[in-house]
Amino acid sequence: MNDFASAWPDAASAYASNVDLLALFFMALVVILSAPVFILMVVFATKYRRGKNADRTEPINRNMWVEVSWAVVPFLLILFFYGWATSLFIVHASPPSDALEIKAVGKQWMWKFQHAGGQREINELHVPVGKDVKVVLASQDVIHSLYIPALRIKQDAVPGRYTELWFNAEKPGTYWLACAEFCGTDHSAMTGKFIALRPADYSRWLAENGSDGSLAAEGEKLFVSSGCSGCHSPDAKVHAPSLAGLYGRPVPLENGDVVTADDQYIRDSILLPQSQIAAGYPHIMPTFENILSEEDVLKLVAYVKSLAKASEENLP
Amino acid sequence: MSSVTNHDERPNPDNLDDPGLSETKTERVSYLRAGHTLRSWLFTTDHKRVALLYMMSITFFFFIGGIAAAFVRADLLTPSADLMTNEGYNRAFTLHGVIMVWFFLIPSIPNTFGNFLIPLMIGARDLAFPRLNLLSWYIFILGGIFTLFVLILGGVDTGWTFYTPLSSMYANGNVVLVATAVFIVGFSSILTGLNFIVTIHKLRAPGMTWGRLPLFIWSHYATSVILVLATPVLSVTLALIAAERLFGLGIFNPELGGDPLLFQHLFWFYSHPAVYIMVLPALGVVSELVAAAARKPVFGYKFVAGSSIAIAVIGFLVWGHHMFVSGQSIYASAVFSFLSLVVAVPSGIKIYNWTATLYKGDISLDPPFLFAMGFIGLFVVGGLTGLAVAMLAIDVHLHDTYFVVAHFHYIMVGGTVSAYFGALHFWWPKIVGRLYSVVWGRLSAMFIFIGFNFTFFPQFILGYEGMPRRYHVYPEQFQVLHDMSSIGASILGIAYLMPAVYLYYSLRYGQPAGNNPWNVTGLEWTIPSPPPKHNFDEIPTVDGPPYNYPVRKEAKHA
Amino acid sequence: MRELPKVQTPYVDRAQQHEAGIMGMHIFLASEIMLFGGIFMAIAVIRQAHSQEVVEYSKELHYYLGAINTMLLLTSSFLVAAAVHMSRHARRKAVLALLVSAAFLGLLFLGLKGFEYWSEFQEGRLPVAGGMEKINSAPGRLFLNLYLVSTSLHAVHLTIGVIALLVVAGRIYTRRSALPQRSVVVETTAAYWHLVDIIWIFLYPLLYLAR
Amino acid sequence: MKTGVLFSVWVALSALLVATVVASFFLTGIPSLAAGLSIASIKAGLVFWYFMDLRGEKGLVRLSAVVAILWLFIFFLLVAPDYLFRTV
Repeated sequence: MNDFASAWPDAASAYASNVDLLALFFMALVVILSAPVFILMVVFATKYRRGKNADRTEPINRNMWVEVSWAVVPFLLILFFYGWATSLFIVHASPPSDALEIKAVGKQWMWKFQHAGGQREINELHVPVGKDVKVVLASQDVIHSLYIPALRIKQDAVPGRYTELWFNAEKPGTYWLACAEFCGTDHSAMTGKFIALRPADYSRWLAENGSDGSLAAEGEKLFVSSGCSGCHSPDAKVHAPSLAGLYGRPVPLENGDVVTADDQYIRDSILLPQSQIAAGYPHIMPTFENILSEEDVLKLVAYVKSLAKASEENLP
Repeated sequence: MSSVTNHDERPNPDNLDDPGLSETKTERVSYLRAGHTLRSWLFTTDHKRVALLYMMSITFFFFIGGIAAAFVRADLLTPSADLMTNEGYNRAFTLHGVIMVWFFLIPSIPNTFGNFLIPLMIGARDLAFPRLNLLSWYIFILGGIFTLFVLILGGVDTGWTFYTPLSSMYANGNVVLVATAVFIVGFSSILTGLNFIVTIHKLRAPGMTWGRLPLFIWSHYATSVILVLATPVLSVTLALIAAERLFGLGIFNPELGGDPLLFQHLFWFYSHPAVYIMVLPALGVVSELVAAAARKPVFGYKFVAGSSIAIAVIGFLVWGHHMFVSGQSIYASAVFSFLSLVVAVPSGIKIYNWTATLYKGDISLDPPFLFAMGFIGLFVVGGLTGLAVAMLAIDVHLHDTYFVVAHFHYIMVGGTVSAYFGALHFWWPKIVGRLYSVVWGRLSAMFIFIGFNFTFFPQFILGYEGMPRRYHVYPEQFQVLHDMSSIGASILGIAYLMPAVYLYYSLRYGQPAGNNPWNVTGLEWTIPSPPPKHNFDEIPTVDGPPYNYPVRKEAKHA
Repeated sequence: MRELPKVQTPYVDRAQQHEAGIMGMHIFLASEIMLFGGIFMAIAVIRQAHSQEVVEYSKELHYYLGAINTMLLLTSSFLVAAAVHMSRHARRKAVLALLVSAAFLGLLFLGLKGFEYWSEFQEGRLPVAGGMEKINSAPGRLFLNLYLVSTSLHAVHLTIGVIALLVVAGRIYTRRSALPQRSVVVETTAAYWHLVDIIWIFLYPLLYLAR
Repeated sequence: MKTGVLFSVWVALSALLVATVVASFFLTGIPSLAAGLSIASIKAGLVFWYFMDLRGEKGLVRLSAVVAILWLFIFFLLVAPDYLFRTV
């Protein structure tokens, strides 16, 4: 499907084409700024070559205005490109709130993707075209970087936190995806396929790869099997915060700060429980650092998130 | 003007009375003959001899780093892994990076030519602290021995950037030893920088005011400031990594609540300015070469001098542009992107001012100027592609691809190494007192330029097409460009060896250089070549601006 | 008095040599500030990310021992500053007494610091093998790790400072460094000592008094 | 410089030490940090200015003492936007 021989790489999204346009115009600026240097250097070296007869009278050694102008004018030109590039970057950094969410975990040396319906895949990422897709990245070990050249985007997956990446692929096709941040021995084997499917094909793919349950459902199973429900269920004897309706709400902490219960907060509460203790609760939660993998934690986060939606629906 | 060596006139080795062959009078009293024992070299405090010690050591490390590069390029000839294992490849490029950065590029121009020339150019008998200078060479060698030791033990596989938690927890190479090596060599840098700053402040000859300093001195001053202020941050960061590996310190370990990105902040706070440690001395050299080639004062002396200081200062404000896709706050990224554009301004000033210097010059096409022209060309390409990766949206695509690899090689290898060779060809007659073959010099300048572009230009395209760096195995569509690059690298490798041959030859058979073979200005050219041990019999008094070439008022008619 | 030593090679006169020495020392101190700057950055980041635990574990440190140690260093700095003053006036015996007592205070500091480490080890709050039963949160351990690293790096610097003071005192005692001509050695060593003091001045509130 | 001046600086430093310890009993959070750091800065300033005798030194030496502090300030200033505004 891809024409690998072409010099210009595939652009699979409108964003990618915008980046290409910016890059092309910037290349023009590079030529404009550097051509005078190259041309004049050759011209002068020829014209004023030692031993050659040329008019060398009254050479100038300084001219304040000329110097200031060739400092300022290129800078202003570049500033225009700064504005352009930064506005594109802000688009890249702000995922739409209603985007389809896919979880990705990087580990030495593979990419694992989990779809909301519980479908899992390794080193392949199937997405529907024409839809905003957000990938939440986590890392099990070292820093990785999810790079999809055809979309002109990449984002590091940093251990200890979640990062995000979003896109809207337009051209169906199979593209290359890779890890761009050096991550150890088989770094260059940490590649895979990015497969953009027409919505109908995507639905078929989801159905064919259907799993036992959604991500949230798997999270619920873990919630019971890992012992979370022992304290956090409504009928537990231990005094632990209830998780119903927690997601997205402000949480007052013991030290007076207030944080929003987002993915990162829930993750930290599971793995670094002593760090941000909710006000009024004892310091009794153990860490699950070496018990749960990043994928498990993502499932639990999905479950806690689903509880919020459930409680909203139960409201009168 | 005896700058052109005519091969017919070269000294006859069979004729012992030939003045070109036997030891000349100046050579007999020069620093080179002030003691012939090994001891007289290893315990010397003469800045010129220390410079030669450095020159020999960094040439050795350049060679080792080059071999590692050869392994890398040979392996990339095919998309699959055939020469080395994945692990072996990672060790090869890590070694290439570590050795080239800390044992060649950073000490290259400052520790050899800076050491040799700063006292000569400002009219001093030595650096401010001669014993400290020798000590810093020993520290450098100690660090080098550690690195070679690591090489024997099997190397390290973290990349020269030592990103955590890969380096601190997961890598299985000798990270602690390499960190120690770089830690040690850092002290050598700090001491050298300190020595230069004090020397430039306190030991200028009478009349050598700040406005009369050669631009080489200005850029070395700026470099020294970076060496002193940035290197300690790297030292402490490496110490923290070692502590992390040995005792589980945890600052960069998310499992203890640490932050892997903190390492990147600390590392790049040193390592971005370090790029300017590599390139500022080169800019100083090129200013000298351009002025000497054009026989004219550098256009806009004050702007060029000031831009060195500006680059050094602003260079400290841009490190975050290495972290645009790392998960750094987007506001921080926007600020760093902007500051990175600002640093382009002083660099641009230098380029345009050099070009203007050539206007109505009396331009020599001897090897030093060819190297300088090569430098300017490669530096312009490297600098402007640097702006491209400072643009946030473009960088998101190009970060950690071959585009970046090509960009920084244009600056650090194309630029700095060209300038290093330019300096070598310009001051060689001063250092050893003999002239080399100008024809071969021109040839090697051209071969280096061609070989370099052949090697690295394809990598820009590779990068834009999405080839990530540090990849051992890669998709087949990239093979053509990789092969071009590897072929270019072999041309480059041979071109780098050429000067070794004819410069060595000149040591024995070159014509005596005389005080000022290029017929240029500068205090170093007023004394014999090679200089006597104490540089100046009498400390000179300076009474004019630098590059004080006669201005021709009327057109010369043939 | 012995004959004055000659001016050394690159210098033309004694004043130039003196100024170069002082300036070299201050530039070296600038690099030391940057070295500790990396540590301070780490402290700041950990404090920002885990303020709750930093405060909790900081309260467990022996702030009064730290205060006594601060007092020792401030006093020694005063003695050293006085020694510089005396050396300019060639008050050789006073200089000797001041330097040696400052070095003694430095040793006291190190002794007290060692005692502090030991007692923390006993209490199970020193993040080394066998000494951390009481540390039961990961960021808390991280903070104590940082405490141990920064204070021990400071202790290494202080040890170098004590040695330097004693060496200078020895040179003055044997008259190898004549006063006031070579007062520069007292001045540069004193500058180093003051800087080590200043670093402690910042470490103390950041580590012991985080509330 | 008179030793008397040095002695009064020592007294001032000791008083500031007491102040910083006392302040830590009353203040928490950001005000506590601010108090600790400002008192430390004053103490460092006194040591620099009087003990290290930057008062009597030439501008150049003063500059070399100040420049590192300035550089650290730059470092902290530019790291701050990352840690304070990091989202996700």
